[in-house]
Amino acid sequence: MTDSAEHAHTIEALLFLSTDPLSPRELADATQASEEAVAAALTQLAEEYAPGRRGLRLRELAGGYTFATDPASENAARRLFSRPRAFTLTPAQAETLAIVAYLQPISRPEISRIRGVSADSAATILLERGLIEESGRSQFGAVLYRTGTLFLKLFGLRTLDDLPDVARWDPTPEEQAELRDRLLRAGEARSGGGPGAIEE
Amino acid sequence: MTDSAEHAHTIEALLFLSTDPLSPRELADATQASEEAVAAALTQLAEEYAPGRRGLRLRELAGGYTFATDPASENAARRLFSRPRAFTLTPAQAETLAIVAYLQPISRPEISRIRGVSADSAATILLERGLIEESGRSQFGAVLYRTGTLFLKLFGLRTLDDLPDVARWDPTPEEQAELRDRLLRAGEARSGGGPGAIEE
Amino acid sequence: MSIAALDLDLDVFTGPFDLLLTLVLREEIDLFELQLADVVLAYLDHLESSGELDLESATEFIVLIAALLELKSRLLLSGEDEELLDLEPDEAAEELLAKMLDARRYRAAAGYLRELFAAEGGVRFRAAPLPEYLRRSTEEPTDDRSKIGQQDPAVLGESIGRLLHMPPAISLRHILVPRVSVVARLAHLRGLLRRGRFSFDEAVSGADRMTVAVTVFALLELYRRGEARWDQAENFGDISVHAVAEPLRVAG
Repeated sequence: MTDSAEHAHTIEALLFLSTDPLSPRELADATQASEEAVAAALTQLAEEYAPGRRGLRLRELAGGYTFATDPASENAARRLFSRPRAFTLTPAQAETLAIVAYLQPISRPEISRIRGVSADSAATILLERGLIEESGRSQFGAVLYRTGTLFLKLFGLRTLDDLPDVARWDPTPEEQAELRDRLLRAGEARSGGGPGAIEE
Repeated sequence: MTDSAEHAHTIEALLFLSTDPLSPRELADATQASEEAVAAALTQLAEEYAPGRRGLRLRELAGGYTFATDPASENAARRLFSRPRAFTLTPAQAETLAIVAYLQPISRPEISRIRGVSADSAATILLERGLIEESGRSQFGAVLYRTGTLFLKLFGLRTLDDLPDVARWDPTPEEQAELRDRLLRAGEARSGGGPGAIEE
Repeated sequence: MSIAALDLDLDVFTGPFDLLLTLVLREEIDLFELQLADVVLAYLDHLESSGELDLESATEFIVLIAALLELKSRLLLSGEDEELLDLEPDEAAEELLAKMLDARRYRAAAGYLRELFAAEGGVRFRAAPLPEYLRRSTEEPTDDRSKIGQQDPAVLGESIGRLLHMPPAISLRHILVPRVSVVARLAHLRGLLRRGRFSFDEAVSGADRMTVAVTVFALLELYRRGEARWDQAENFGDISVHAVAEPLRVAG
């Protein structure tokens, strides 16, 4: 067996043992090898564990590498462990998570302000599930939140930079202009409204 | 890909996920296949994961099958996992540890009241790391916590009397009330627990 | 009885009215889930069982329930802010537009995240404890301090100092102190009634919304006591109020 094959085997074992994704730097330190050697071993493993070739896949997630199951085994896993792989995400939780993901670190009052409704119960559930975590306090003493490794892992992201620019969901300038017009008309109507609006 | 290859992949995925060895019976139930099919898949996997061929081995243990790492990776694993990591306290952990250090013995509910948010996950991690430990129960039956020897060593303190004087960081040093009472009041104001925070 | 002690038994809350108010202001109770009509009904029940109308506490109740209604309607109108009311219409529109864009942006981002999450459906990770030989406390003290990362005790003092900071208090002053009472508005209406007839618009000209609301209540009280009746020619039209003693002709 060649040294490089042995090196790849060691990395395979480390990835199997670790719950968190391992970065090339950590793998290089642990195997006392160069990052180039680690990169070569990872390339080899990626090929061996390419989709469809085994029951596992090598994934690059949350700033490192990790093994994950092929989704084809999900039904069997569900029968064996008699529970779904993960939770469901309600729209309120998804919205709160999106705000934290894009604007972190951010406090609950700020999240509520953006949503227009309280984000407390959604934030509490996201915290319990480990999708968001505390990240210090604001100058007013409010706890700030950020997303953690689990978020990147479960959403298949390598880093937060993999998230698309939020601006991509903005309406077109024409739509914005129309929206502005409508708001302006509503505002004028309101400032002209008097107590006559009170019904008996 | 043949059905039997797919079946072997699913079994590979289940063995990867399971913490405990899985019996052929369990694998047959989960994959809705005959025990013969499972035996064939296990034979195939045993060959693919024969000693020296990968970083993992398929092992038969306690009437079941499980993956284990190749002993050749042991040194690297030790370097990765047993290496004393330069551990850093998260802000939530630092707050929780500080509260225990200054107010010990103290219960979790009280820590949460001071923080204004739950201290459960931080307290659990501090316990796991041995920085805090249980110290009897309060009159209401809640577990009390105190710091231990490891805490003193890590922070370079001979006794708890060596803890720095809080006065240096105290925003209102002129206040005479006890530290515990003042912390509880500020915490309740932060979380909205008591009427003290409401001006009328 | 002070209105603060009014006992409520609602779907989302059981307890005194003042506690409900506090919890709503602190967003511990979602105003969306609170049926304000139920609160009003509870108050009316209370009035009925006590058999008397204490005008002071009635004033207090109206002011508070009006404040809650205003708060709720603002929430329903996609998070309009108090400051918006003081802005020029175009400024207010800009501000509102910015808020709507923000909310819309993150709603769309949420949809994207849910898609990502669904696409990762069926992917599982291994989460097993480390084998025995690797399970050794990673923070065991060794002689080499640099290895375990000596901690600075100042971190602890700073944390306590931060926790001693009192957050800015929530002020309820603007709603707990009624600027206008039913008694005062009753006196005002009775003064106008001496003329025999007056217009409601006139009675509340220049008044703020709270005063208008309390005046409506005072008017209802005059009606209940049989001192006044009113008519309104058309929806949203002016309300004409007249003393009952006067021979009346009801239009519409």
